[in-house]
This record gives sequence, structure tokens and C-alpha cells, in this order.
Amino acid sequence: MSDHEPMAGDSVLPERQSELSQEYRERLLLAQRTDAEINAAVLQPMMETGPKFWITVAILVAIILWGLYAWGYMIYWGMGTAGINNPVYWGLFIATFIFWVGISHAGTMISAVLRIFKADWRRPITRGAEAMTAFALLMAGLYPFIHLGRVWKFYWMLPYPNNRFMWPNFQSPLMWDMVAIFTYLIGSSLYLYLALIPDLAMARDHSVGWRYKLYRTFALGWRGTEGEWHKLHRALNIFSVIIIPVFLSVHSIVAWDFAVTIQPRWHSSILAPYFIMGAVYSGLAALATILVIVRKSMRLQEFLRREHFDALGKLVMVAGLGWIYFWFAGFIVEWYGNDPVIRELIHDEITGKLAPLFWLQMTANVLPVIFLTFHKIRTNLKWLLGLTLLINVGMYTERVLIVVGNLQRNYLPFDWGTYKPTWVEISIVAMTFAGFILLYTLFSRIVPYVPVWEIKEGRLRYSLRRIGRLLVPTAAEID
Amino acid sequence: MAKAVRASAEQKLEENNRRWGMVIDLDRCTGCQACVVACHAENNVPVVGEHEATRGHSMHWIRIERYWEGEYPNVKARFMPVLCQHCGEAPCEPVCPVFATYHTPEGLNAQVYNRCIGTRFCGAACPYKVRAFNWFRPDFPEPLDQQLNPDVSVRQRGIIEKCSFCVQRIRRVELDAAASGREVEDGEVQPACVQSCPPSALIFGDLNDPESEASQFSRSRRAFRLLDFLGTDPAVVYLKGGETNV
Amino acid sequence: MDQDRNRKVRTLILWPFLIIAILLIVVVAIFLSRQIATAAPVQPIAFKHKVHAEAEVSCLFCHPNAPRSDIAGIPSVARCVGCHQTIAADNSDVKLVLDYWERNEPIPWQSVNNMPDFVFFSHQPHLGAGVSCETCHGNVGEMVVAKPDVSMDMGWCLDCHLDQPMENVARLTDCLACHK
Amino acid sequence: MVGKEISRRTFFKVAAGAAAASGLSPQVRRIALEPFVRPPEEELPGRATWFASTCRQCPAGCGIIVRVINGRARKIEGNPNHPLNRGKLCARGQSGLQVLYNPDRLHNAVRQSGGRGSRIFSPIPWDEALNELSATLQSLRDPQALAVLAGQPSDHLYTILASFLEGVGAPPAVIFDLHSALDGRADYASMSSRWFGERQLPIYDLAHAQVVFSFGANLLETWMSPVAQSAAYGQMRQGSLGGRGVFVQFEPRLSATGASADEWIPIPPGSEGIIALALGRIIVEENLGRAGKHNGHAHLYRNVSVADAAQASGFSVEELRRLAHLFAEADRPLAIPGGQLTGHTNSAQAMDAVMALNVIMRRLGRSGGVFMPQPVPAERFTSPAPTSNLDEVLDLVERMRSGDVEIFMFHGANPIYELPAWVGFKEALEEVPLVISFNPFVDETAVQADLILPDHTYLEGWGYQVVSPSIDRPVVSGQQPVTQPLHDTRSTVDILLSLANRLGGTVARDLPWNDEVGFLEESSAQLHDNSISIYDARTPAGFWSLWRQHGGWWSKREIKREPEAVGMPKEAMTVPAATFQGDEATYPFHLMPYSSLTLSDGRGANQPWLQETPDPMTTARWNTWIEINPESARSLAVRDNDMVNVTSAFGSLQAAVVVYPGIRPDTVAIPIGQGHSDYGRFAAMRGANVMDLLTPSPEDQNGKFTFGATRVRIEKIGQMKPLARLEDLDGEGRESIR
Repeated sequence: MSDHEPMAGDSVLPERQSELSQEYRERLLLAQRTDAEINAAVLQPMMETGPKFWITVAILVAIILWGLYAWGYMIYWGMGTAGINNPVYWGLFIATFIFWVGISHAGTMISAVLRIFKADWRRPITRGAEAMTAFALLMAGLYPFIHLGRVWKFYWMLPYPNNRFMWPNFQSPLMWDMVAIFTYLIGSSLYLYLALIPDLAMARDHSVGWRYKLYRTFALGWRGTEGEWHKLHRALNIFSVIIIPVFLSVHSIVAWDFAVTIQPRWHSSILAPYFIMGAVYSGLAALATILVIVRKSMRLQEFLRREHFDALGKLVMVAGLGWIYFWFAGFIVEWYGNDPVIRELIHDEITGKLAPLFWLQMTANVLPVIFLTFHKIRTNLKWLLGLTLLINVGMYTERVLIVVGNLQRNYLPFDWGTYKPTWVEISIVAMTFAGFILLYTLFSRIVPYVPVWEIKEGRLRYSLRRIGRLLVPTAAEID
Repeated sequence: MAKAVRASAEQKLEENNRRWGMVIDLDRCTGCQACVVACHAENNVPVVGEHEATRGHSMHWIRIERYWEGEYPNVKARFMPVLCQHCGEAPCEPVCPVFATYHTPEGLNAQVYNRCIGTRFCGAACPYKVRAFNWFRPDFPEPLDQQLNPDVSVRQRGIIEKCSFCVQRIRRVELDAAASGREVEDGEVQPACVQSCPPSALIFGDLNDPESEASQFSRSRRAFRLLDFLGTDPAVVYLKGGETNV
Repeated sequence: MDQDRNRKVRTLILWPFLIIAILLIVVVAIFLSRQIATAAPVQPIAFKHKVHAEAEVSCLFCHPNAPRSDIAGIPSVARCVGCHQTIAADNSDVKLVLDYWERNEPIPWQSVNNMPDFVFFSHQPHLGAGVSCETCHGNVGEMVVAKPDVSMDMGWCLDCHLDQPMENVARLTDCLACHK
Repeated sequence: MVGKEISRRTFFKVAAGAAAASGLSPQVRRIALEPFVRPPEEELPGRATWFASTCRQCPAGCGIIVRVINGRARKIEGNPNHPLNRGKLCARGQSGLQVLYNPDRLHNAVRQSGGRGSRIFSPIPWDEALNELSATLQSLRDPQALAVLAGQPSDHLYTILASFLEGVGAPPAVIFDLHSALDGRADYASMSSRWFGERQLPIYDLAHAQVVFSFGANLLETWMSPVAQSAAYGQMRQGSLGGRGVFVQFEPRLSATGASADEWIPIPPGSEGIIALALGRIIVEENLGRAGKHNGHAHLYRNVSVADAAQASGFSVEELRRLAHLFAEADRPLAIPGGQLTGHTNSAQAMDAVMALNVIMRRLGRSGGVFMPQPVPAERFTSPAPTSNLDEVLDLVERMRSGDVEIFMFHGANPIYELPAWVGFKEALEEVPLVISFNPFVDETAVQADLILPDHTYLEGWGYQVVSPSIDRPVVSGQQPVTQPLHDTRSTVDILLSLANRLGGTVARDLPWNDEVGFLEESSAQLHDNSISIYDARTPAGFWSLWRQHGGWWSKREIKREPEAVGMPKEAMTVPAATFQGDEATYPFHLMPYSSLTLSDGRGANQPWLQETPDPMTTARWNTWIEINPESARSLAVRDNDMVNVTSAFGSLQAAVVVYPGIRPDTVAIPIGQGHSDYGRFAAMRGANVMDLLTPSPEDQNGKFTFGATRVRIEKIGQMKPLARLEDLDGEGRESIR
């Protein structure tokens, strides 16, 4: 990789290595590091925060404060300050909600699925992915509140005993939503936290002051005994299995919010798998975006290497193909079904009012898939950044189209509507984007971004062994 | 325990129950909007003003839809009043997370305003788009507030409201009938729109009573239900407008 | 290490206290809100229900609309004066009533039991079903100044509505029976 | 009374204060309950009391009952016993509460202390105002210098006002309001007197008609008595007779009435009479129908050429023949002239031509035909308020302009808004030293007044109105306060009576009553002991109380008279071509102002319910628009919501475009009602007043109000103004797409 910066204490490798492939050489870099070097490489950028960092934080906080003001304004004056109307009862809020739930999917996908399949390249990126899951879910979890007309009565959705014999309605997909999102949030947070414990202990041992106190508290007295390691591995294995159905259920339920109504086009059985595929697609793309940025800003070039981006790029491409497949599977049935309302909607999308959004969605989602088939593009970080950003623009547009586009049209043309977001919605949506970035930024400065213990484990896999007089690159299976 | 008592009691009640319904004779309807204003007056429905009406925030519980057919000079316009259809299989009911909208034993699709938390899920699920959301605090500049009907609550911002078939009038008639120990007679309950309708295009009554006027009209060969193919089983029956026979 | 342990022990002791304190605050808050809800309002004239009850004045003499209307009704000034022109006319409170009468002004009584705007309540069916005044208003005859007997919340209403004959329960527990 | 208790009206001192309606959240709050000092006998707190009265939102005179709870009016409904509207009520009638509770009402008598147009008012005590008024009246050198304009006065006010003016020697009041003018009431009265020898308006038995031809009358919207006509329409459609009537509407723009019709015949503006003549000619010539021979009518149509009429109207002879057959071969055909027809220069002849259709088909006095009302059998009720022709208004303006008027008083009228700008009312008003308004609102004319002595609104005031056009029987609709006056306003009748008292002399002798109620009680007594009364009482006082309970007086059975065509033309009828102001090259479009279903002539504009209620055809609200045929819109390159300049030879205004499939390409239509500069927060500064566009035509000087005779041109100005429509334009007016 071109922007490789030498690490402190770089040692010169034997000449023979120049014969090895670049990829293998990169792998071997870590193999040669001592534990202390790796610890330092992870901890150092975490603890050093320059003015750029603080400026970023300040800007993000400003956006969040403005968004909070907009939210307060909307609560005080009424939902009408937003652009939602009759019949577009749901607008950007719900679209962004789906978007965030979607983003949250890649974390589990990468971490749990790859852990189960023992994909070794997952090691340095699991934590970043899991953190993305947790924070995206936190942001998604805000939207059910933002979108409530009377947010001060949100607790009526909780099943708590009361003297009125009033319970929430478990027939409502919103209740399933709430349960699923909370389960997923708790599950993914625990999953993130469990894998974090050894690294917190490591950080504890290398820090002083408030960080020491913080790490000590959260490391839960980890000492790294064999029994502890054994339990941790078991717990992680169990979690990775359990969290997969939860992750599938969450986005299915979000899809069912729509599919259980009899709105044309929402009322479709393909919606749930389509949503999941879209979620994985956008989530993986978002993860790639984040990793490119974090790698640069936290100088993790040695951990996040070309092979990771290559693999991730392939995954994104596969997910993209899946998305295209599901989109087409839905579309072709709708097309032949020729339901008048849907016909109207398709017409609107292809040549009508919604055409700009629709074509943006199609370009931004299909084009990257084609580009990502090329190894050179996958491993070129600038290209990768651009393409994955584009994918998320496309996926966001898709959500807007699904929510807003379909609500604008229904069986009675007299009651069709148009939707234009106001500053209130845009500010609140911006708030959650800023909130996500802020949480993620702070997170990356507080806990080791790269799961050090996993890397140390993985380091054993590649090494140069001296066999006779030859230095032979070797690889090993690690459980 | 209470739940068990309720369940069996409900069963008992289901057996011989009213189903309130409305028949709308499109041949009589002239699109005069009397029902619209009557509804605003009876049900304290707020007025939102020009700016918000332009943004799709107006709140009519009943609206007259006007359809164009043909082109000049052979153009024809038809009117159709659309209000909450009080569906027997209401798409709005199961999706409400807090039971703010539910079906009463008398076949009304009820909206309990103070239970509503404003998810607007029912609005999105309703195929007739008859649910009105309180996008803002209702504004009744003094002394316009003195006109408010004390039998109907004034809704807060952030909740859904909709046609209730003037449940306050139904309740009043039922209580008065019970107080004097008699049955509710056909035609005794008249929602505000039915009461006002100058050409008598609207008829209200018990659809389960084969003798009631509404029920008789609902069996007319002109009868149809709006978006019947959706299987929502509306309690509002339309009678087709007459054909031009010249 | 010892210090650490000490601190841990201290926090371990502190935690339950904290929880108890929070619980206490919640309980006190609930209690206070109930107190406020059932507090007697300040009336323009300290009307003594007890005195009237002891004089065998029935509830319906002054609140005659209860069996036939939604509202039981506050007696008109004319009704007060009807008796008090002769009875206890020299009592200082009664004089206040007579002053209002002279000035031809209504007495701004403060409502004791209030229903929120979203509740439909009518006295008529309740009295028709044989519910006595005391069931909801408490023993007003024993009160010097009338105050709410219970906090009239939905659970309290339901307690009674659920306790009715089976065939009426579904009707009486329908949301629209009481909500408007 | 159909489950409703209409109780006697008594004044009560203090209303019970109701709980202030507030939000849904329960909260501990204290509510003051203020009981009555002396309870009125009929008041049961918490239960509704219904008072019967009369709607004054338009000249029709429907009976209303008002639901009163705790002393506050809550809802207006039709009076189920009233013969005119039978319990039904239109949108405007329902909205009357917002007149009563309008936040922009005047609270007391005021003087415009900052000078006319300043809108700075200072309250003055009533006594002071009356003293000043009587002093000025006394000091008036020539009583002819007192001028009064009244708009749609209730008949009791008109009676008192007429005696008052006569007593002081002033010229009679000019009676003009735009709504009546658009109805063509004055034209109608002259037509009646031409044909039937009396000025009463004829009654059409729409309910039993089999084929109805309406020439410009929007009888289901605002024209004459829309509620009664709508009820009859419902019966005609699905009535007890079984057969379904056919309804054909002749008008250049498809009105809501036209939309309810089976057929809309888009005739050129002003050609109604020509077509009616052609139809008559075909009927007579082909001897159509089962009504007998038409020989006796042949002379009427001697000069009519069907071919010429076909050419003038743009319809083929076959089409006209089809219509003539449809009309004549029905058992009970009925032709109704009115509304738009009366706005053209040839309106008198056109009305005659349409009425002739009824005559030749022998529809006079037959079921489903034309009737004359039976007068109310008491002298007090036989001379209801007339409607002045435009020339009387112009005459008044002329007198004002030349300085002959020293005091100008107006009641219920808003001439600066309602009269076309070319009349120059505002400028003429500047020449009058003292201008007094009796309107409860600060409208455009009141802003130019020196004193405003606000009358009660109709729900707080007394009165009666002889229903005209009547229904199947004589009806006097009674009006009584349903609630105590909200503000310190005073009845204009009481003011006139007390003025008469102060002035003394003949006027005091002519107006001997102490107050309004005394006059009404005495008037009602004239009907006491009448054999056709719906109710009977032993004493006049009992009769008066029944009067108030019923909401007026009417006969217990149907009484309709067969009109006698005493004025049947002896000569051949001709209808001249209508003339239009502005040449066709410069002003290519006919302008068709029409009265809005909700705002009528603009008096509804201060009622938010009416503003928010969609126009049935365009579903637009809260603003002014111009309806343009899609083809014309294409050639003008304008689309929906584009703002355009509409210019006539006299003036111009701006309005948003509504592309309207139901209008002739050579015609554009603008609703009346918006464009107020004052008249409260809901009305002011909204849209444009189409009256500013009207161009005077020579016929106006003859008393005709030719509101349909203006031509305009349209220019795009490149701005957009999204109208507050209920309908979504993308839906293209389709029904469910399935």
C-alpha cells in the first residue's frame, strides 16, 4: 500500500522476503512485532488528540445541539413544523430510522458470521464493526421517539402493570419493533463489550489517571487466566450464534411495519428479505467507509491492510448483487402484477416526479457493484471510499422512496400527496448523523479500536519459519 | 380475572348487537359541503389556515371528493363524500401499539384521543386516508372557543382524530333511551353530517337491524362499498349515482 | 489493596441507601400528588356540608339535577336565599351569601370534583343504576368543607365498572363508555 | 319535536361558566362554577336547550334551532318543523356561530377617532352616540339629506326603517346586497310583475318535476333558497314518485349545480334566452308534448329562427331539437331562469323566454311546475323588504357625490366591497359629512365611517322574515336571541325607536313601540286566531310564546296558488344578443364572476369554517383563483397555480390559475368572496375582489346589474401561488384507480 508509514521500531526483514508477495509481507509485519509494540501502536493514537480532533468534535456537538433545538421546537409546536402531512404521515424520520437499522446490520454480519465461519481476516475490523452496530442502533432507537406525536407518552408502549388494565397491543408491529430493537441493542452491546474486556485490561495496564480508573472499572478485574480466556471464547461463540437470528429479525420486523399494511407495494412478502439484503449492503459499505477514514486518522495502516479492504469490497459486491436480485425479484412481480396503484408508482419512479430519486437510487446502488468487481478498485482506498459513500447515498434514497414515495400514492388519487422536508426534519436527521460520528469518534479514542487480543492471536497464524537454511513463510489454523 | 370476565361478557354481547352504519346516496349528493361544516362544528375539528392547508395539514373528518370524467365539452364531475368507513376488518386497528383505535361492540371504529401517542401508523395503514392528525395545537381564538361542543374533547397536538359517527350523539340517545326504559328507535341517532344534509343523501342506522332504513338501503342494487376489494368490510355503503338516461 | 477493598465495601453499603432514597422520593411524590388531587379547594364562602346534613337537608335538595342531567348542579343563589332569608340569617357566612344576592352576583364556587376534558361523565345513569352519592363523593355529610374523597382516576372507575353483572361488563368497560 | 326540546326563550342574567376546555392531559386545576343568581326555568345545567330562530347568512330565511348549553350557543341545526328547510341547513347556515363568536367583532359603539380610514376607534357610550345622532338629525336642514342603505334587512327592521324614514321625511332606504343581486332578485321581481302581475317571486316545484332545465340558476349552491331546492332535488332524484328526474343545466361554466345535473350544456354567456326561444320554437312548431295544441303560442315564436339560434349558441339544430324533445315529451317539465342569466344585458328578455317554456308546456300551477306563493294573511307581513335595482344605488351614489347627502347610514351592507369599483362608492362617500355604520364588524365600508353603532349578530337579535321565495305555504320565520348579547351591542331597531322617541312629532307617532320586542309581539298578534295557523293559543301572549317556540309562523297545510299568466306577451318574443364590455381582440375572454358556495358574496369570508371548507369543484380554499379551460390554459402557457394578471377595460387583479375542464374556452370564472381589505383577521388581505374588474355597461344605468358582461385578458406573470387545495393535482381528478 502506498501510504504505508513505518512503525516505531521497524526492523529490517531478511532479504528473502522481497520475494514474497506484498500481501504476505504485510501480514508478516505484524508477526514480527512484539506485544509491547502492538499495544503501543494501538494505544498511542488513541491517547493523542490533536486540534483537528477537537475541532471535529466541536462541529459535531454544534450540529447535535442544533438538532436538539429543532426537536424541541417540533415537540413544542407540533409535528406540523416538519414536512410530513396527509397522506404522507411518515417522512424522513422513518426513512432515516430504516437507514440506521440497516447500517447496524453489518457489524453483526462481519463479526458474528465471520467468527462462526472462522474467517481470519475479520480480526482487526470486528470491533469497529460492532461499535458501528451499537451506535447506529442508538441513533435508530431515537427515531421512534422523534416520530411520536406525543413523545411524552412514550411509556404507554411499555407493558407495565397498571390499575387501568391497559396493555400495549402486541399485534402491532411497532411493539415487535420495540422489542426487537431493544433485544438487538442489548445483545450487540454485550457482544461488543465482552470482546472488549481483555483489551480494556491491556489498556488499564498501560494508562494512568482517569483512563486508568475507567479501564479498571470496565475491565472487571480481567487478569487473563486460562479460565477467563476459556469462558470468554465460549461466551463469544454462544453470542455469535444467538445474535444472528436477532439481527435477521430486527430488519424483518422493520420491513413488516410496512408489509402488514395494505398500502400498495408495501404489502409484499419480499419486503423483509429485501430489507435485510439492503441493510447488509448499506452496512458493509458504511463499514468500509468508516474503516478507510479511521485507518487514515488513527494511523492503523499496519492493522487494516489491503487484504481487509479487498475482502470487504468483495462482501459489499456480493451484498450488492443480492440487493439487485431482491429488488428485481420484487419489481418483476409488481410489474407483471400490474396493480393500478403500483403501475402508477412505477411510472412515477421511472419517468415521473420520483424519477430523479429513483435513478439516483439505481445508479448509486448498481454502479458500485460493477466497479467493485475489480481488484484494483477494491484495494484503492480513494475509490473504495467514494463507492461505498455512493452506495449509502443510494440506500438512503431507497428508504426515502419506500416510505415517502409509496405514501404519496394510494387507491384514491384524490388523496395523493407530496412531501417536502423542512428544516426541522433535516436538522434532526443531521443530528443523528452527527451523533453517530461523534459517538464513534469518542469511542475510538477511549477504547482500543483494534481488538488487540484477537490480533495477537491471529499473529500466530503467519510467520517465517526457518526450515534448514530457508526462511519459509507458513500459515496455521487457529481455533 | 377481570380479563376473563370481560371476554365472556363480550361474547354474550356480540350475539345481538347493533352495527352502526351509514348509507350515502350519491344520486342525491350535490357536493354542497354542508356536512363538512356540520362536522367541524359538532366535533370541534380545528381550522388550520391557508398556509397549513396548502401543506396538506388540513383536518376534515369528512371530505367531498370530486372526480372528473371526460373532456370538454363532454365533461362530467361527480361528488363522493368520504369519511371514516368504520371497517369491520379495519386495517388501522391492529397496528396501533397502544389500543388507541379499536372496534367497539356496536361496530364503531373508535379512536380514544387521550390514549393516542401519535405514531400515525393507523394513518399510514388506512386505505381511505380519512384519519386526520393534529399537526399543531388547535387554535380557537377567543371567543371562538365558546362554541366548542362540551360533549367532545378538544384534541391536543400530536394525536390522530377521525370521524366517530358522532359517538357523543349515539351515547346521548342511548342514555336517554335507557333512562326512560325504551329501545333506541331507528332514525333517532343522527350524526351531524346526516342531520344537516340538505338533499338527504346520508342515512344513518343499525345495519344489523333488517328493518332499519339504512339497512334497507344498503341492500339496494345500487349499493357498493368503497375499495371493497380490499376486504375491509366498511360500514359505509354508497349508492351509485344514476345514469344519464337521455 | 486494602484501601481498594475499603472503598468497595463503602460503595457496597452506599448503594442500597441510594436505592432506598430514590424509592422514597418516588413514594413521597405519588403520595403528594394524591394529596393535591384530593385537597379541598378554597371556597369563596366556607360552606359547611356537615351543618346542612345534620339539618336533614338531602343532597338532591341543593343538587337537584343529578338524577336527570350530566351535572348535579350547584344551587343558584336564589335557592340558598330561599331558606336563608329566614334561617340563620345573622350567621356571618350566610350574610356573605345574602350580599351576593343583593349585588345580583353569582357566587364563584370552586369545583371540588373535576373530570378531565376527555372524560364523558353523566350523573344521570349512575343514579339511575342506584349508585348512591356517598359511593363516589364520600361521606360529605361528615365533612365541614367538601373535599374530594378519592382521586377519581381511571382505575378507580374501572374497579366499579368491572364489578357489575356479567352482561353489563362489556358495555361498561368499552373505552367509549367514558371517553369522548 | 323529534326528540328535541325547543324551549321558551327567557333572558337570564348570568350564564353558568363552563369549564374551560383544555388539553387532554389530566391536571389538577381549579374550575370556578358560577351558578345562576336566578335560574331560568328551562335551564338544566349540562343539558342542551334548543332555541328556534332564523338563519340570516343569506336572504333565504331558513329556520334554525340552536343548541345552547350553559348559556352558550354551541351548534346550529335546521329547524325540523320549519316548512322551508325541514331540519336541513347548508354550510353557511351551520357556520353562523362564527359570526356570533367572531373574535373580530366590535365590542361596543365606537367613533373612528383617527379620521376615516385610520382604523383607530375609541369607544363611546351608547347614550352619547344616540344623543349626537338625534341632535344631528334634528339639525338637518333638509331631511332629504339623510340616506340609508340596507343590505338584506330582516323584514321587521325594514318595516321600522321605512316608517322612520317616512316619518322624518327622508327618501326611502336603498336595499342592496350583492348576494341578492347575484340571485337576480330584482330582475325576478320585475319578471314576476310582467308575467303574473305581482312582485312576489314564483315557486318552482322541483321535487316533482320530471325534467328540469335550469338556465344559469345555481339552485343547489347559493341561488334563492338553496337548502329547500337541494331537498327538492334529492326528492326529484330518488323521490317517492319512483321515477328519476332528469336535470339539465345551461351555463358557460360547470357549477356544482351543473355537476349534479345529468347534462351540462356549455352555452356561450348571454345566450340562455336565445336557446330558450329556439327550444320553444321547436316545441311549438313540431307541436311536441302531451299538453295540448300549441297554436295559441305560435305568435310568441314568430320571429325565432332555430338555425340562427343554433349558430349563435354553437350547437347544432339536431342538438337543440333533442333538448326540445327531451323537455316537451316529459310529463312534468320545468324551466328555471336565474343566477348567471341575470348578469347579462339581455336578462329581462332571456327570463321571459325561459318562463315562456313553462307557459307553453302549461306548467303553471301544476305538480312539478310553477306556483305563486300565498301571501301571509296579515297586513304587517305583506310588504317584505324589496330589492332595489342598480339604478337606485347609482342614484344614491350620485346624490352623495354631489353633496346632497349629509348623513349616510348603512346596515348589513358593505357597499365598498360589494359594489363594482366603477360605481365609485368610496369616492362618493368622502363627500358625506357623517357616515354611520350599524354593522357588527369593521368591514371595508365601516372603515370609512365616522361612527359605528354595532347591531347584534343575528343569533343575539330579534326579528322576523317573510320567507321569499316561499315554499308550499306562507311562512314567517321568527328570529330571537339564542344567547344574551356577547358584547355591548345594541339592536338597530331599538336605536331607531329611541331616535323616533327623541325626535318626537310624526315619527314618534308612527313608531310608538317601546322596544323591538313590543313591536314583534304586536306584529305576531296580527296572525293570532288565524284559521290556517300551525298552532293556536287563547291569548296573544300565548300566541307570541308559541311563535318563539316554533321559530315563526306558518300555515298548517299546503297553500299554493296557480299563477295567472296575465302578462303573457302579445307580440313575438325576441332576445337581443348580449353585449359585452371590452373588445374581443384586446379582451378575448368572457369574465364570469360567480358567488362562492361557502363565502357567498364575501360575507362569509370572516368565518374560518367557511374559509377552510373546500370549494366543491376546485377544492381550493382561502384564496382567489381563476378557472380556465385546459385548452385556453395551453394557449396561454399557464398551468395550475400560476399567477396571472386579469385585466378588464376597467381594472385588473391577480389570481392563481385553476385549469378547469368544465368551462368554455372563451370564458374564465372567478369566485366572489375574497379580496377583503378589512373585515377581520380571517378575511383581510386574502385574494382579490372580482368586483374590481367589472366594467360598466350602458344597461347598468337602466338598473340592470350586468355582472356577466365584462371581457378580460389574461397575462402570465411568472409567479406561482400554490392554492390550498384539498385535492392532489397528480390524481387528475380520478376516482379510485382500480
